[in-house]
Amino acid sequence: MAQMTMAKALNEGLRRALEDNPKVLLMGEDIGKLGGVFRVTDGLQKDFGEDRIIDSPLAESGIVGTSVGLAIRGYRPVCEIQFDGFVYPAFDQIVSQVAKLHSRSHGVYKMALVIRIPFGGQIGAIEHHSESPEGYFAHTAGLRVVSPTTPNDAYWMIQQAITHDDPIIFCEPKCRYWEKGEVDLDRPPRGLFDAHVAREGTDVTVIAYGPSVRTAVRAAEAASAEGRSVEVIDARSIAPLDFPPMVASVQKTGRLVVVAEAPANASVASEVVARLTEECFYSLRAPALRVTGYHTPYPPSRVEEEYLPNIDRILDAVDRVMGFES
Amino acid sequence: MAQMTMAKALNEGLRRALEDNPKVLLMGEDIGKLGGVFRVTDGLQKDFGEDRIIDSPLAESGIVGTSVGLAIRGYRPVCEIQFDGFVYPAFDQIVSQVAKLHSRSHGVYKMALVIRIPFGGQIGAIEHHSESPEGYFAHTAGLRVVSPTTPNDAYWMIQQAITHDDPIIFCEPKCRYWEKGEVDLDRPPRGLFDAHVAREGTDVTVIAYGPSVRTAVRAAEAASAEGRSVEVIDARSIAPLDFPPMVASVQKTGRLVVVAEAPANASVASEVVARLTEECFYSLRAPALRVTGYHTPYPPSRVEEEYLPNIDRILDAVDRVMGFES
Amino acid sequence: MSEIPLVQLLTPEGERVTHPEYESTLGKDEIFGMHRDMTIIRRLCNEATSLQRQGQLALWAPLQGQEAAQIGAGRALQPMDFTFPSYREHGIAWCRGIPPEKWLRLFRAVDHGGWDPQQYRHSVPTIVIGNQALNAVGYAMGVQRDGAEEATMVFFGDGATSEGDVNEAFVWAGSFDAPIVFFVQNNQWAISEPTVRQSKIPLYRRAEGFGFPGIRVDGNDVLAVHEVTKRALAHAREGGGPTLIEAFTYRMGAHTTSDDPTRYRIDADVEVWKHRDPLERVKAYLVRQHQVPASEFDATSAEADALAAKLREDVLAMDSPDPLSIFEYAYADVHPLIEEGKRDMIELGVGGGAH
Amino acid sequence: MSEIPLVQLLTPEGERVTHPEYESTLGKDEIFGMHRDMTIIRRLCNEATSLQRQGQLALWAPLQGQEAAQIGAGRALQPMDFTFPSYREHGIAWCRGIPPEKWLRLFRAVDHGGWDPQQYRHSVPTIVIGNQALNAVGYAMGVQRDGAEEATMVFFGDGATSEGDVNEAFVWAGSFDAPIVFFVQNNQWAISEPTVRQSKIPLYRRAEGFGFPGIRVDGNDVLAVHEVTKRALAHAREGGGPTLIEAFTYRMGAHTTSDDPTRYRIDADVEVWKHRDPLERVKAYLVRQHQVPASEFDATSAEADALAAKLREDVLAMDSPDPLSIFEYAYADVHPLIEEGKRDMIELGVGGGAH
Ligand SMILES: Cc1ncc(C[n+]2csc(CCOP(=O)(O)OP(=O)(O)O)c2C)c(N)n1
Ligand SMILES: Cc1ncc(C[n+]2csc(CCOP(=O)(O)OP(=O)(O)O)c2C)c(N)n1
Ligand SMILES: [Mg+2]
Ligand SMILES: [Mg+2]
Repeated sequence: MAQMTMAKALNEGLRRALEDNPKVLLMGEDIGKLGGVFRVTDGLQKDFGEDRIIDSPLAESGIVGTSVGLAIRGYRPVCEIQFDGFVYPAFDQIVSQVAKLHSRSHGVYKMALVIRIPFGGQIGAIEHHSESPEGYFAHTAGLRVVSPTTPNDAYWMIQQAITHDDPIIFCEPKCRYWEKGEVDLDRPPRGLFDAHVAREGTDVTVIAYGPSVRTAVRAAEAASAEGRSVEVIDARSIAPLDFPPMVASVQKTGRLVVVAEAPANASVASEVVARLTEECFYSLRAPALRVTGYHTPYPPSRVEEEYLPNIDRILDAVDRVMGFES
Repeated sequence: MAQMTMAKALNEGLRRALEDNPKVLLMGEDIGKLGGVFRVTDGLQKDFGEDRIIDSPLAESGIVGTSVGLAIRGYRPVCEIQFDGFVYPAFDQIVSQVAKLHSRSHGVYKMALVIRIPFGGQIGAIEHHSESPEGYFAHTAGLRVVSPTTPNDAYWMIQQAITHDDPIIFCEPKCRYWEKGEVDLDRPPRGLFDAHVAREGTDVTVIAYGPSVRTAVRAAEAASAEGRSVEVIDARSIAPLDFPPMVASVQKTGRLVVVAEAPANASVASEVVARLTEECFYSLRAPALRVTGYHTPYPPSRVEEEYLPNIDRILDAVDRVMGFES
Repeated sequence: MSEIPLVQLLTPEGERVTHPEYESTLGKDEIFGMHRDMTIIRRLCNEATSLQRQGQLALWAPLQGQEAAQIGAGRALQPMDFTFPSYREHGIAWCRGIPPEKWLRLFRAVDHGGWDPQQYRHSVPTIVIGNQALNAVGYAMGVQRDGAEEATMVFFGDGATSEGDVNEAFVWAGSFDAPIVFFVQNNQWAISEPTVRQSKIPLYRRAEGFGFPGIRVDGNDVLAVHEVTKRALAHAREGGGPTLIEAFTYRMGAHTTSDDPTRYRIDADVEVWKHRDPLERVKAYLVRQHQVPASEFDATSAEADALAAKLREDVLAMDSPDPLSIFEYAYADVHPLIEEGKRDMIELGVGGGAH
Repeated sequence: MSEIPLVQLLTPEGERVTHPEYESTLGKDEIFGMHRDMTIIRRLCNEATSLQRQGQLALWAPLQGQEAAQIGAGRALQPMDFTFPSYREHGIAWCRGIPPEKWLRLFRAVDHGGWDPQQYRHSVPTIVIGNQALNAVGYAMGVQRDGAEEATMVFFGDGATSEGDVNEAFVWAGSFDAPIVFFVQNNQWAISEPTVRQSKIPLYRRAEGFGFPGIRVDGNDVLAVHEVTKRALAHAREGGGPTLIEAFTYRMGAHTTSDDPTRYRIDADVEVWKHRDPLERVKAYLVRQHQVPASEFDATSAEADALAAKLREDVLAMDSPDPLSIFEYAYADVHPLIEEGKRDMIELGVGGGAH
């Protein structure tokens, strides 16, 4: 057991992956001497060399596109996209090559690459540094999308992602990089694609992922002060979603609120609602509600608190699903 | 009234838009002398010149990125993306500039551009020529997404889109380009963002858009032979969705099936289900079902019939929602 | 074409000319072999076109006119090299030993690939213009890291040089000295658009601005293409870094069988290029210089016809895939939505056997 | 730096040197004016840095070292020209007449833009590296279609030259002879990466491969930058097509206030560039050649201090936007999800007044 921040846990997880397999390499902007703008790769170039920790030219399609070639050659590249808002230049490579080459080659090519993206808001940043692009990738067949929310998850999930043979979009909730937590260096807490009940409760199920999990837990704490028992599920795997524990929870509570920073329209939150209303048709006692970023471009961060699903908004939704039948 | 194919109706609609406003211009690959690979721009360069019908270099980010600049200069560019699978290189410009510049400039910049995309399957094409990218754009705040399904809609919607001040992703169901229909050259049938009941019915509501509308209507016809009255709604506007007529229909039928070619996960179909189960919570007598492309890359087109929501699959879903309570 | 430097070793009339930097290293048999290759791929290409006309293929992208570019380059490859094609590189596939019917699987719409890319060291075709360029550079960076003496070669067209991805590939190749050869077949057209829409200056010069050499070769001269490619590949294998080869050639036919070139180009232009036919000049040279008798060419034609007949047979026998196969390689590992899809399809009574 | 041709009119020591193709057209007053500009923007930039340190800004991107590049270029613009900046072009904003507090709205995170881009003919900042290059070319194509005698100028950094978008912008500009000037400030660094990671050869040469001229100018020499830019802009206005200007300069400070340059570069390098300070050399020249007295420089400093004080005041007075304002310009026309969002927010009791 060790106490460390999520950024450090990722760093340690990457280090271990690099040690475990000489085919693992890292590629991205400023990940070498600088250690990445969040220092997640701090010290790795010094220890593993410039051939494995590759400071790339400034072009995201290039980062992903060359990583595809490295994967074809048998490497296991881990790409770093500096911020969420900068992954879009790589979108074509991700959607047309990364997601499809395994299938196009009848399984001959392993697209065993991980694309790390610090994502989401809550850090008071300027434009393009607080985006939630996970929905685009969740919608794309051929990809998987995961997001750790604790240092322990971060340490293990990055290693699990790197050893997995499918391409994985690894969304790191950057607002939690600096938060400390216990890391068990010996045993992973659970599988890479397993959802996790972050807080138990009986009245309402709140499903969240990434940066919203912390907000959801805080809202649950606030709700408990008002005598409401809110269960919070951390989806962890955004695609595929791990529905069985979610179904179990909704069958227990009969009420569902889904929380995500991304705008709701045609999103992961829509998927959670669509699927759970189908699977829990007779259990749901109120319409499932979504609490998400509004349907606008991410605003100047001075108002991000109001734009994002904050505690008030979650509590309001909890009130509404609780009050529905009364 | 005139009888013409959808491709011709688009051509006539573009022609009229070009005549009506000298600021309208077209940009894309092979849209000049060739008239586009689907001949939608046939003859336009001859009549409006190379400065307005611009054969572009082979680069989609360039097509959209320069159109953004032309829009800033006061032009109203209509971009043609040759096929759905080739829009992804332009994704960054669409998501980071087209969708956000109006807001970033406090309304000073009008992003009055239309991005035409022939989309969807059912034409027996090779890879990347049958994609359904509309979900990515529907999820993106700042954009609107529409899709005509008849020549009359095509003729009017393209003109309405060009005169609209927001950026519009104009998805053309290419499998219907060659189908003929009546076009009323004098009066638009309805607003650009209005859904339309394509076929009335009382037992089940089937909501579809683009290439799936025809399939849904055919399924409804087949169902009626079995004594089932299926109402088909053509969403027409994919984002925003026009929910009031959908709600009215579901309140009437109590049953909902959503049909789309795109894989279901985190999709427009998810949104329709999520929203309608919320708004029609007490009316729904069975879980809403989605019939969509499977969660795989679009397959070789020799099996697209089985991959796509075909009549059998829709009928099966209709059976299931009908049989739910029995 | 005249003022721009271009490597040529064989004139359109079949005369051997000298070049200050390149000399042909090929003997009669090898040259005859290349003529045979070119004859065969042209014949197979024509067969594919007629198969498409007869509704047996969804589409076909003919290579007619580009045989010298592809065979000259393809025969310069060594077995350990790895190649990344677009959709028109049937000649390269031939040189890599891939059975012709496999090239057609994509065009019959029964497959997105068609062959095992590792077995033949030839990647699956790329249709999204330019995507493969970055993939190839990445592959070459892998070769570099392995310390292997292998070259990577990537093929694309003149149109592709405008895509961001191709230019990023140039950036990467220059920055990392990747052991790669960019081979652009400038066939003068990107569907209906002439090369000048992409660039007002010759494409080989694009490389200069990225810090590595570019060279234009007569793409209808199989000897010249061969030498230029051989040297660039050796350069890459020896750690010399990237080269951009512009094979200046012409697409004699339509872009694909869906295309109608009469809309955008005039017959007179095509006529000019007929006189530069890549097969005729080698044949003239072989006849004049090496006294190859007509019977040998006849034998090649017969061989090509036989291969074409076999191709037709193979294509006609090609079944649609089992619908359930779509689930097979979507993911490497189990995935709940794949399992669900499979279950649904099976419940619907679809698939499970050949169709 | 020595072997590569570079336009210079003023040495680091402040000596006027001649150049075969460029001569300074500026008189004493104009040069003094540029020194004043440079002094002011440096002072304002330092004020912004300290505001950030004090928690008043979310971030700041200092321009120190690049004053000559920006003022030399900015003062070459004519009012009808239109400019597209990235995030570090405070000097250009100054030349375009945009009040300094507006530059800081982005960095205080109260705005994504900050000024009316049509009023000042200076586009909103672009943070996604390279995006604005294509937008600028498109704008220039609009100018062309309007038959207007206007130039468009777009600014980006050395790192940006690797992005696909920037290279596509080169393709477009070359293909359409767009009336545009690409102005790349090669400040030697893209955050922690030296320019050589993007290109092993000088960046101005990138233009050659796309068919238009590129030129490198001493970016710390305001006279040279001015002349080179003036000519390129005139060239564009007159229909001569695009030019790429590489202003060879140095980022003296951190990439942004979040950056720690000690991790990737050594003080000695920075020291070398201190001797090439863009302000010092003009000052030396003005003193030596034009006998400008110390009092005049003092007056400039006082003016700069006053502007800095005003800037501080303005920033501290800058309120957060009303949360409801996020709905205002998401769309030009009514949109149901916007209406719904507004309703929700109002019901929650948020917004409706200044916060
Ligand atoms: C990204 C992308 N955009 C558009 C297309 C449609 N398209 C297919 S081939 C082609 C022209 C390609 O021209 P070129 O690169 O010269 O290759 P050629 O076909 O001449 O061999 C176009 C525009 C595509 N496949 N991919
Ligand atoms: C597409 C994209 N990728 C990454 C970033 C993060 N980023 C911001 S500035 C920067 C370096 C830019 O370097 P350069 O172009 O030389 O401009 P400079 O900052 O030196 O003025 C990077 C990588 C970004 N803003 N956009
Ligand atoms: Mg071509
Ligand atoms: Mg820089």
